[in-house]
Amino acid sequence: MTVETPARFSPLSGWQDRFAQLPTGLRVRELPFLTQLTLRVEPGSAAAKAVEDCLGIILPGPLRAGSPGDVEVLWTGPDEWLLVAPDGRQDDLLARLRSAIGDDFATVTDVSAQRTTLALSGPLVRTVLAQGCALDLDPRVTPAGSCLTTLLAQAPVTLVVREEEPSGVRLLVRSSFASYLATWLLDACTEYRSDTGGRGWDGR
Amino acid sequence: MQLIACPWCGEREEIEFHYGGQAHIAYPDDPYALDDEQWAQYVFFRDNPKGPFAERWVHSAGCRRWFNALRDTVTHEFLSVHDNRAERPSRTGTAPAAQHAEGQEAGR
Amino acid sequence: MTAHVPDPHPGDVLPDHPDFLWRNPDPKPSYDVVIVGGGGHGLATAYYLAKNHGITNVAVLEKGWLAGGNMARNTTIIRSNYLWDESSGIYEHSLKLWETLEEDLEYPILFSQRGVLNLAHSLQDIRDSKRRVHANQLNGIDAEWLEPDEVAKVCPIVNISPDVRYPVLGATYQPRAGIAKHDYVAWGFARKADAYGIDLIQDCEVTGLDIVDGRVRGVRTTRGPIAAGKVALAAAGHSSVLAALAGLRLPLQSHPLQALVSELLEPVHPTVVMSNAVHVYVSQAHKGELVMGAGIDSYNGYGQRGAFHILERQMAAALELFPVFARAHMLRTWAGIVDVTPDASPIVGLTPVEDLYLNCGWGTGGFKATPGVGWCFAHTVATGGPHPYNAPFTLARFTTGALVDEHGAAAVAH
Amino acid sequence: MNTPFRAPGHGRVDRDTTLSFTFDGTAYTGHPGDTLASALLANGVHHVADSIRYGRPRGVLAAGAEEPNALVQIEAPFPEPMLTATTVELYDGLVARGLSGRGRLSGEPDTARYDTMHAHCDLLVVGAGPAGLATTLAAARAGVRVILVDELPQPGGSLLGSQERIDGAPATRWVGTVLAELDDCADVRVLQRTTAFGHYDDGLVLALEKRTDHLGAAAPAHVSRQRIWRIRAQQVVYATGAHERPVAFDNNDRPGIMLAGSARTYLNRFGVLPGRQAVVFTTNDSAYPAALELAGAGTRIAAVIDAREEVPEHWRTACAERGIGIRAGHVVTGTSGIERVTRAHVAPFRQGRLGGRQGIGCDLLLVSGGWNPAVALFSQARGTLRYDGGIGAFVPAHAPDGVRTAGSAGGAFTLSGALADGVDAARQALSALGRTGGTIAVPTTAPLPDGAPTRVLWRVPSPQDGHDGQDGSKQFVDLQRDATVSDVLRATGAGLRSVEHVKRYTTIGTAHDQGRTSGVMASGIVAESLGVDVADLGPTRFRPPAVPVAFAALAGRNRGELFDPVRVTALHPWHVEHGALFEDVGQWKRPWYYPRAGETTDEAVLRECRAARTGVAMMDGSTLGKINVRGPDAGILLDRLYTNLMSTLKVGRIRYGVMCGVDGMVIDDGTVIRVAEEEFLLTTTTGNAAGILEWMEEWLQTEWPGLRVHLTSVTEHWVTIPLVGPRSRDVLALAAPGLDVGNDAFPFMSWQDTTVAGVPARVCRISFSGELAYEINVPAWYGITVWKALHTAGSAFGITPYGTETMHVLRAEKAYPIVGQDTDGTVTPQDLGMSWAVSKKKPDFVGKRSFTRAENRREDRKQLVALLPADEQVLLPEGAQIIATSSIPEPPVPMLGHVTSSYRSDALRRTFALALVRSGTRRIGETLYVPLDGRTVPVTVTDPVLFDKEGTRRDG
Repeated sequence: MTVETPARFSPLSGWQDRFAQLPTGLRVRELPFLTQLTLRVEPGSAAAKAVEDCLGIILPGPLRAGSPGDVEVLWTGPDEWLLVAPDGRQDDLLARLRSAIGDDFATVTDVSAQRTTLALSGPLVRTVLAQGCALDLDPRVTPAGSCLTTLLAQAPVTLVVREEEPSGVRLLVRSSFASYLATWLLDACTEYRSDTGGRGWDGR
Repeated sequence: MQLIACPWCGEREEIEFHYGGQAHIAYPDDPYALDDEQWAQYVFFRDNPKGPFAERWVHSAGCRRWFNALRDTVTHEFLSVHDNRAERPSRTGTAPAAQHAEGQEAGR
Repeated sequence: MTAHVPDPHPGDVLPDHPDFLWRNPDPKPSYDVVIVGGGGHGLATAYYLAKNHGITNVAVLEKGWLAGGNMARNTTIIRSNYLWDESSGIYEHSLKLWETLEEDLEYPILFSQRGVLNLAHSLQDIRDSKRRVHANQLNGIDAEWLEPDEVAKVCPIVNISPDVRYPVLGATYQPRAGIAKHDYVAWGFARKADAYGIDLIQDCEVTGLDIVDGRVRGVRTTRGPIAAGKVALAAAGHSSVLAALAGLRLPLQSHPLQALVSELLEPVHPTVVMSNAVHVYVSQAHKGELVMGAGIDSYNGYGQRGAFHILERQMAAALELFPVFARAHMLRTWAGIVDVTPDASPIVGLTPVEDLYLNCGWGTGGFKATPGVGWCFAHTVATGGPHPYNAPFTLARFTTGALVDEHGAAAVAH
Repeated sequence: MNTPFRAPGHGRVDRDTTLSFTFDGTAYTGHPGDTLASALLANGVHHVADSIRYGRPRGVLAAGAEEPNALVQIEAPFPEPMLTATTVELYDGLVARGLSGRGRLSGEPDTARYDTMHAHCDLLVVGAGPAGLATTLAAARAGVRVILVDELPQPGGSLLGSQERIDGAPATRWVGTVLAELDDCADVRVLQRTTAFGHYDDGLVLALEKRTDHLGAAAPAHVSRQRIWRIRAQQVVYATGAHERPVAFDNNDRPGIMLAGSARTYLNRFGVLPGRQAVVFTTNDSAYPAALELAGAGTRIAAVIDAREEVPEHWRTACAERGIGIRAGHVVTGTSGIERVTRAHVAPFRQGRLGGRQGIGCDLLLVSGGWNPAVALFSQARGTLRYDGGIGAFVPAHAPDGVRTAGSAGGAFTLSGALADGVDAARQALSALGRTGGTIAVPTTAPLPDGAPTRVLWRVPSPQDGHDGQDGSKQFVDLQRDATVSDVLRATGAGLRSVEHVKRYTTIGTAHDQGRTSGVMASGIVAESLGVDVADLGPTRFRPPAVPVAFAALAGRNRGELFDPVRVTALHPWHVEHGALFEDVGQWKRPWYYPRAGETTDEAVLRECRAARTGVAMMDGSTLGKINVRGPDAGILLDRLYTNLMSTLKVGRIRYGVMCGVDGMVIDDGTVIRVAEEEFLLTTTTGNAAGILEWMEEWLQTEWPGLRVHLTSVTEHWVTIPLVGPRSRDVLALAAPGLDVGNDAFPFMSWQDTTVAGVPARVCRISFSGELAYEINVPAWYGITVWKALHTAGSAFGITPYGTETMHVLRAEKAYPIVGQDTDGTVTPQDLGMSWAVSKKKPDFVGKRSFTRAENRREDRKQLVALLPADEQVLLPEGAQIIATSSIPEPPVPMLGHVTSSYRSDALRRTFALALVRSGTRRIGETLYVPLDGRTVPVTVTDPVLFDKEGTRRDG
């Protein structure tokens, strides 16, 4: 049997057309196939230091994301981070990290396909998210660099407010919930879709 | 929809949490040293006070961490929450007194 | 499937209450029996103590107003189609009493045997439902399994479309089940108990139990001490607190349980529909309001208030099953406090304290059990030993492991 | 177009635009800005509906949400029951009819959209009347985040219905100025047509915004009709105003009887004269401006009947100037009229005695019995109330943290008082927020005339009364429930002492209006009848919602496919494409079976089973929960949580495991593979994945935090494909040419990392069917590619995709239990015949101690066995009960157990079942009976393993 480069499909690979029809105030695209590793290590431990040295980063504290280079580090719990890197980096990173950790107690687990990532941008981002997210997304309360694991509508998500895009938000959602979340997002955008210049309907 | 202050994530709506019942119920040191009635106390019997109650909660939709809280069961108000990693269990057998104040080292 | 005509129809004007209900006596220094808790169970127990056992030197102590607890806060569903023999025994005993209760109490309690549907939404629901139907039939309880089209015949407004998120795959049906008017039931028992000379004492909170040599001798109350030959606790969600006064620890947790009503509507819903899977149960009461309940709040609470997300979920679930409810309005919400045991079955019987009797742990099943448990608890108090119907519901079962686990069949159910 | 009762020069409706509507079958017109009630009154229509119990004609009592009477059914554009005409904004094409207390639901599906919006603020102000606007403006100037919600279409509240002046100009000009400034504040959000209805914990206030209702058929379909705002506020100010209350007298329910303040609103806000000739009956000063303003607009005020002996000089003079006579110390004792009031009966009332009566002709009787602060939301927020005997109302006493009232909601009934109170509320809220600034000057208003206190009067004795004064059968307390003073007196006479009991006896306060006009009056009458103080009775509890809210609004967008998340695997599109029918398992959609054209369920499942037993078949097992367990103490943790010994498992090997609760009952099962010395991967059942992870974390974090183990869910990282059947080895060999698939190289219960279809894969030799089988795990992105490759590779062998039903049949033939189907929370591993999976070596594990309880030691426990119906074609229903006798005795029939699983087996060429049977193991070989449709089916009890008992097939 001849083996060609095997094709990959991300959870929302069929959704581009629907995302393209969103109102101008909201751009949504899936960032497929990102490398994602769960790192569990006691903060302040030798192993944590080894990880930081290995990646050239400081592990961010609660509710924060750090993005020193091509590895973005998302805080997801008091001894837990999600390392996010470009496609195809898992083997390299796993090897480097495990080597750095050595005999200390810390674990790294490849969870790249466990979640997919949605990149949201545009002036409507916060308005649309406010329809399903109970957290206060005002930039004064949730500034860039925030990383919140919470619920959006009925889907568990990790919501990251990006540094480089003032209105940019990334949503990491478990793969099995991705189509639910996408369906919800489209529905939440319904009223902004027509003729109103993306401001939504003002009721008058 | 109450807010519960996760020790790690701060205030979140209660739907992000799951309830774990009474806190500080240690697994018995030696279950086989207990008679059936004592064992039943561990398995089935929990305090049910009207007023402050030390409970376990887990931030299921957030950081997945279990923590302890002191909550008033009449007003539903959380009087305190604390990271249970600061409170190692002391193996004192079956359920000790339920009510204790924040920071007090109790027989979890 | 039996044809069924609901009676009376929703939309009827309620019958008047009698011109006289009860005296408001001051407590006497001493009674043969003191019942703590003036809810449905306490009042029914008082009534049957007098009627079945001739014991009338009895006081019912209520810390607030009679039947102002869960009796005033439940969704009035009456059924007996429980899974296990022990449960179906006492609930069917109760249902039989319901069937003659109006004549017995000489009070228009509006018992309407309009049937109860328990919907199944998954293949496992179907298995569990059929298991219960088969068991019910062998226990002499009217129970049927209905396919979706038969469900629609019993209740035409249920959405049986296969296209919904959790389609209705069928239902169990108990035609003799139904609803009654809760205040009327409680007041019916109270009026009769009062007429037997039993003292119904309100605004009287029990603050202590006098126990001497392992035997209860009386109660201390906000209206003074009262001596008692026997003390019977029937305080639902407050049972743990009362039992603690006697040094007893119970396997109970008290949780808020929410319910709501709509405004009055023309008859639209001829039966009672319950769905554990989508967490809603609904009937249309006699005046025409939709009465609904949902799941129990997960945490312990005594506040008679619940969380909004439960109601919100309940509304979504109701509209899944009943799209025609879209523009009905939620008029009023409330919460009761239900006391739940580890096996979702009650505790009714003796305690380690002599002459102290306990009735609690009914969870969401208390209303439907009212006459049945009143009958059996009165027997237990009068004779000092359990009636066969409540004999399985001991405190000791948690030690032996002989539980009556109704989670599978009862779950959130009522 | 003109309508007979429009008052020229009054009102804020848009008279340049005419709207057509139909009420009770008659066509009328009105204007934008009207409510249905104001439009009806403008057309001279007072009789809106008949009452629910006595069928008495009823009209419009009030002008807002407190209306008890004017219930209407909207019929077009879409039916909606039980709205009050006073809160329905008029739109073109509205079709409505009056209701006798009961509405009608539409049988048609409601296609309108509903949604929810979360919002956060430092300060929420409820009510855009003078107090609320003053609060909002002051807070806005301090730069805090403010949300102002108001139920009316435009801000102003009571100012819209008055002729008051602020800062020397009409008050509405001040409103406009304030709004303009608020509009410029980025951190201020003003929501009109938005009614706060619930105050929940931690400053969560729910509000209903009616977004498109006022547009009728022109409402845009893509915009939500109604929206629930979930506002999380640090501070809340309730500037919710006050509701006027009536007084009970004989026949106080006729159309044309209206609250005085409401009449004022109809004149000033809507430009409607509610009558030509009015009698005004009051117990306080507030009815005088109503009388004077109506007189100024053309209504003849026949008399002001003031229950008080002393009327303030200011009002005496003003009335005299208008030629209005005042009868102090008088009351209205009753009315005449049928469809409309035609006469008010007036008598002196001194020392509790009525004097001689006199009739005064009128088509409008205005009543004011005083004002009740609107404290429902404040009370919901756990603010306490006290009874103020001076005004006969419950007023705020103690406010909880972060909550306060402003204006008349707190008893500041004058305009100047309300404005000052509003400013003060802002100051306090800002102080609580730790903010400074935000002081604004209190706007100036005309100096107040000297007033006189309210006379608290609940009811006027009926002239019909006998000496006991007890006849109140025509004195209505709750108009919507048709409950009277007589009903209240009957209740107290019956022995009832609690207001809650009286409420239930009479049904007062339980209707749509939540007793806004009747509640305090009922308490007052009860107190009088019992000879106690109203304060001793206390108010009844206020519960959410403060106003009725449509079910659909509360459901929001959680409808249809969004009701509950649909979870799907990476292979889902393939299943859909290939005609799978799906089974809901928790939130997952799992392929149930894949029927071919013309096949019945049975035929499809038999075909799928046959393929698995004779050829090769494949399924999507990706929904199984997968938990990575990693760390030096991983084996210790698993030893404590599984009944089996896991720490001895060798790397590269797999073990089946069972978990019990502390009560010793089976809660889950699955496989455990040892990935590395310090790493395991375990599977859970589909439905329990989240629960088991949480359960494991609970033990780990709370009981054994010293264990060095980390748990990570990897459920969705992997696509899992069981490849099952005698030819599975051939298929795998084709798809994974680098893998030695032989038994020796790749034995049962082992795993290998390899490449399948060019994709890195972990292949496990496990079998849930007894057949030779492999489980292929690949990162989910590659799932479809690998699935298709296997399907292609297997095509020569007739590879058949199968669903959960076939999986169930195959495993049942081997007696592998399904947790949740063959167990129900009362079943131990021993009951399942799985003592082999319970370690004898481990000193303890979760559940072990419970195994020795009395009930667990019984020999007659229910045990899992198989049942073979004597008739091989009879399929026992799952759930069927089992009895000992061939005839069914009288109930209660002793039951021995029940059928947990039942199937037609292709391999066995017959039907069979699994069952939990009392003393089942001991009964093997016995004949038992299953009652079915009134007869019994004989069944033979057998060992549960029915197929390939020797296990010869698993190695191919």
